[in-house]
Amino acid sequence: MPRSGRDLPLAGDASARFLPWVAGAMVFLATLALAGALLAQTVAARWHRDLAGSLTVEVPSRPGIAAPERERAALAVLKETAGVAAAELVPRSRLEQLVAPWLGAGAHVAELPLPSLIEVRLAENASLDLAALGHRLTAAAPGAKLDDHALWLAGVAAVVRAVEAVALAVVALIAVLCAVAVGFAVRTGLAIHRDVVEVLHLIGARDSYIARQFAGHAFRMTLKGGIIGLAAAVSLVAALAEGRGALGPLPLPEIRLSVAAWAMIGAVPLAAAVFALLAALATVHRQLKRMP
Amino acid sequence: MPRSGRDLPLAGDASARFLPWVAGAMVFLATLALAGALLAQTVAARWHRDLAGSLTVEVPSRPGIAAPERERAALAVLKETAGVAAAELVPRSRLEQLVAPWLGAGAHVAELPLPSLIEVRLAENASLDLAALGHRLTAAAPGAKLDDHALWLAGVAAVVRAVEAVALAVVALIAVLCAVAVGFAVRTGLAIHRDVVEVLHLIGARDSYIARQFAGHAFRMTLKGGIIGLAAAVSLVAALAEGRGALGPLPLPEIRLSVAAWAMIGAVPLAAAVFALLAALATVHRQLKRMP
Amino acid sequence: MVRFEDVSARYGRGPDVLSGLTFELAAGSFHFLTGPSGAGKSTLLRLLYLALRPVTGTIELFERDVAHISRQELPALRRRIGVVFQDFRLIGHLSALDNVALPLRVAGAKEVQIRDHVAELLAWVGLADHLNDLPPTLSGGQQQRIAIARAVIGRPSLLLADEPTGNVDDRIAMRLMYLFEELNKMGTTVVIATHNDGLVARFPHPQLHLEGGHLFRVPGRPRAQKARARA
Amino acid sequence: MVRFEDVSARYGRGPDVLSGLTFELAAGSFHFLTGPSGAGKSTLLRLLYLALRPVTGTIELFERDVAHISRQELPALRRRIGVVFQDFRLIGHLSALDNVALPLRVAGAKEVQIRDHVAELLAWVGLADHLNDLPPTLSGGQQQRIAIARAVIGRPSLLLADEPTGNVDDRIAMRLMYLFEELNKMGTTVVIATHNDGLVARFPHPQLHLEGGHLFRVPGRPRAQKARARA
Ligand SMILES: Nc1ncnc2c1ncn2[C@@H]1O[C@H](COP(=O)(O)OP(=O)(O)OP(=O)(O)O)[C@@H](O)[C@H]1O
Ligand SMILES: Nc1ncnc2c1ncn2[C@@H]1O[C@H](COP(=O)(O)OP(=O)(O)OP(=O)(O)O)[C@@H](O)[C@H]1O
Ligand SMILES: [Mg+2]
Ligand SMILES: [Mg+2]
Repeated sequence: MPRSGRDLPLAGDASARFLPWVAGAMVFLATLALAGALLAQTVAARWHRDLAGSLTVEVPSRPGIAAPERERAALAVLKETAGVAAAELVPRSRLEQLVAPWLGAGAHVAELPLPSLIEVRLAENASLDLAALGHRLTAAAPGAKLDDHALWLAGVAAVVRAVEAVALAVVALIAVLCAVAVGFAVRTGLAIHRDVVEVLHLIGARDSYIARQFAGHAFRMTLKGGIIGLAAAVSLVAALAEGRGALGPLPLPEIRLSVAAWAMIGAVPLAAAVFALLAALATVHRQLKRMP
Repeated sequence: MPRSGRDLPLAGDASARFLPWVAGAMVFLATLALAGALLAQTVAARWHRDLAGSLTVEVPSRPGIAAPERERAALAVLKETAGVAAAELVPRSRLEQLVAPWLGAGAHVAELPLPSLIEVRLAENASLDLAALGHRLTAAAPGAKLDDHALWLAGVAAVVRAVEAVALAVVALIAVLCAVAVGFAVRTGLAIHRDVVEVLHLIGARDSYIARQFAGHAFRMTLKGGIIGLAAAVSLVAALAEGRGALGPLPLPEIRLSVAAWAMIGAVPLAAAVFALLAALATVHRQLKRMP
Repeated sequence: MVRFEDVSARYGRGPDVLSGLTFELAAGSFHFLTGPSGAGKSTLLRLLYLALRPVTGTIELFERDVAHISRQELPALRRRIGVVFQDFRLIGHLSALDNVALPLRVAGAKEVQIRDHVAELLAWVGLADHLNDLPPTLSGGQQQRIAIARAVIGRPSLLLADEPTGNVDDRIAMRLMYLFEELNKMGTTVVIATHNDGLVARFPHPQLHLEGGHLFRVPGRPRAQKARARA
Repeated sequence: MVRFEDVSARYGRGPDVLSGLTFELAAGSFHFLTGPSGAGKSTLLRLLYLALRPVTGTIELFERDVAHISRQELPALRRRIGVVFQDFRLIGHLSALDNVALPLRVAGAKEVQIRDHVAELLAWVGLADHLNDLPPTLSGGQQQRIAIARAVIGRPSLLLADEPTGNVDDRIAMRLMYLFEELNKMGTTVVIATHNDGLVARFPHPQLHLEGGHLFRVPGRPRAQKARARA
């Protein structure tokens, strides 16, 4: 004897086999997209933190004029500028390290006429007139150049925005597809079982009595498929992270997702299932309203 | 009066609305994945062509020993090595161009003790013993170093393989999903119209009479959705290409897809529709075989 | 119990199927609904079980104007009406027992009260051996009897039966009529649409006769004749 | 035309519904199939239109052993058999006209030949006004008549009708019987399952009576009585 409230043989429908597949694939793709977007955000945040609050001043070496003097002049200008939190000379040894790989092992780096670099950290929310600062620096230390990384940062930000936009589009597309699939499954269920639904109605069943069965079915099927899809996606990400070392040095910092990001990813199947439940409820009630 | 051979009201089914959506989304994603894979392949092919047939020999400048002599010695070794098609010294001016950005505008590049570089192009299919060549070069020109780009190329190849694998996985997943969706739509159609199908059978209709209607329906719906999905994907790619300039300099060569690649992408909806048609035929015939 | 006043009905934009129907059915009455095929018998019943709304006129059911009954109130009202549909409308994947139990379950009855009650009724209509069979595995007449059992299980105040003996032989038809009369004696108002002239001839109840969209009342015969008919 | 030899039938793993049936129907014969509800009348018809295969025994149809008919040959064979299903089985989204035309279309007939022919037959069964109506918008009796028209439109060699008069009144039932007799005169072998004792009494055809899974033959009455019955 079936439990009361399971009069509709939904579990035997084609949709019982269809929904988990769709949900699984959707959650799989959504998880990958979400992971990609979160990763891009993390990378961007790291770069931004590293670069956004900083300037670099370059004081070229010039035969004839002593470098230390000009360095001091530039540092003095920077220190009296409102909004500058710190200004520090990059030690010559670090510069040599940076340049060495480009010159070949045999080069006598020590003899190179390298420019001096001053790293400047800005106070938070500082609003500097960079052009004016640049002029003052050049006046104080002829040849000094100000680099605010703006171009580089803009490029990075644009790439990250593009990744995020694509990921968001994918997630949105998936949500729409999911709603369409659930709506379709429900409408199909109603069509297949139209007679049963009508009889239940005429016998005195409330809309909620019928809607509950469809919503529960959609929820269970979506959750089931979603968990499988999530597992597949996480395995894939893990495998990629594993294989990442084998790819050799890549221009990406080593990155881990935060706990919050993992929680977000883990919640995808549940979110999909709840979404399916709501979509089912809405569809059923809308369809039932049309019956007398 | 309906045309003969359209007894099943498939066009009015929920699946008439469902299949185009699914097909559209699938073709959209498949097109993007395919475009990505083709792009990665093109980039890889370009890099490979540029780098695979070449070596670089670096002869560091050393105070005391005249560079030209060692360069000549290294060139001589290279020229008598079987498999070397050409070996040429990189002019000092090009080297200075390469190094200049790293030293700051004021640096006196001309005074730098830069190493000499020899670019070597290998004959096609040449199989060189790089280790032996390296030894001979060091013997002839002390300090000379051989760089075969192997590490860099391996890295690129790995990245491209990963992109291709992901794209292939996406396309495969989509094909499976498409088959599942079509199979579901067909089975749903058969379930909804089971009575009709049974009556047609008992009246003397052949399996093909019934299967034809389902297959035609699946084909039309998938093609319709697929064309829309393709249009959306192509627009997106075009928009991305458009916006690419705005992103500033990226470490990617300017790339166009070949005509063959475009043809492949353009064929996606048709392929999906044919695939849907075959899936529908298979499903219907399998299901009909179960009827008496 | 039931009051029609100048009621017309049609489907969509079609022609009027019924027009200007005015009549009353007293609580506890028993009527046959007759008329040629296509006269509107099923349509009239549909008006009574609220699956169709009249185009004009007023219908009162259980002392309430149906035009003012909200969607929320419908389920409760429908539970007081038992219907035997002309095409049975059984639920194919539920056993005979579960089909008949449905009105009780939908109304929230306790499982313990359901089973014995349902089994007893099914035995009464001759289906004791088919309690757990699914409707598609039963014969036409067996299905019809399940439909009847489902309509009467809830002791409805109003019983509407559309051609309830079309698929059974005369012996079973008599048995079913006896069931309807028993219910009627316990207070249920009964309306039975039928083409079976023999049945109408054998039972003395008044008729509602539909023809050309109009209703004609045919009074019942005196009680004496009935006893003879049942013999 | 039809020959059963020691045929038994059951559904799935259920009990035997029919057992040891042995009989022959001559080409051009007319039989009633009677028996109580659940006796197996519809089951016997299902064996005849090849929707059910016998468990044991042999069935010969059109001089062929049905056990040796391949799936490919079935459609052609089925086109020679007209069936009125007990539950009609009309196609809900096709008009009355298209429903009746279906057997012709499926067999590949030309459209020009179809329409007039179909319309004429529908007029004959009293549905001239409902040619373009969909079955769900028709009354039970109207649907039944469409089902009958669909079964006879192809001038089948074998006509099987399951309770074809359960939803119509006596006047229409007579008209339908007349249609079956006309077909029979033109050579069609007819088998009609029915509970309508009145009908059987009025027409002189022999009966196949099913009871307890076994078949009993009841010979027809002499022709004279029939004339009286039809009057
Ligand atoms: N759902 C519907 N939509 C449109 N028209 C309908 C619908 N149902 C019935 N009709 C029309 O209403 C008329 C009356 O039908 P109804 O079913 O009430 O007749 P009936 O008296 O029950 O006949 P029967 O004895 O054959 O069952 C018929 O002419 C039919 O065509
Ligand atoms: N599809 C089926 N699966 C299993 N059992 C079935 C099926 N159809 C019929 N039966 C059983 O076979 C027996 C005979 O059924 P059948 O429909 O042949 O009876 P019938 O003589 O046509 O009765 P009625 O006059 O009520 O239509 C019944 O007891 C029924 O339960
Ligand atoms: Mg009716
Ligand atoms: Mg039967």
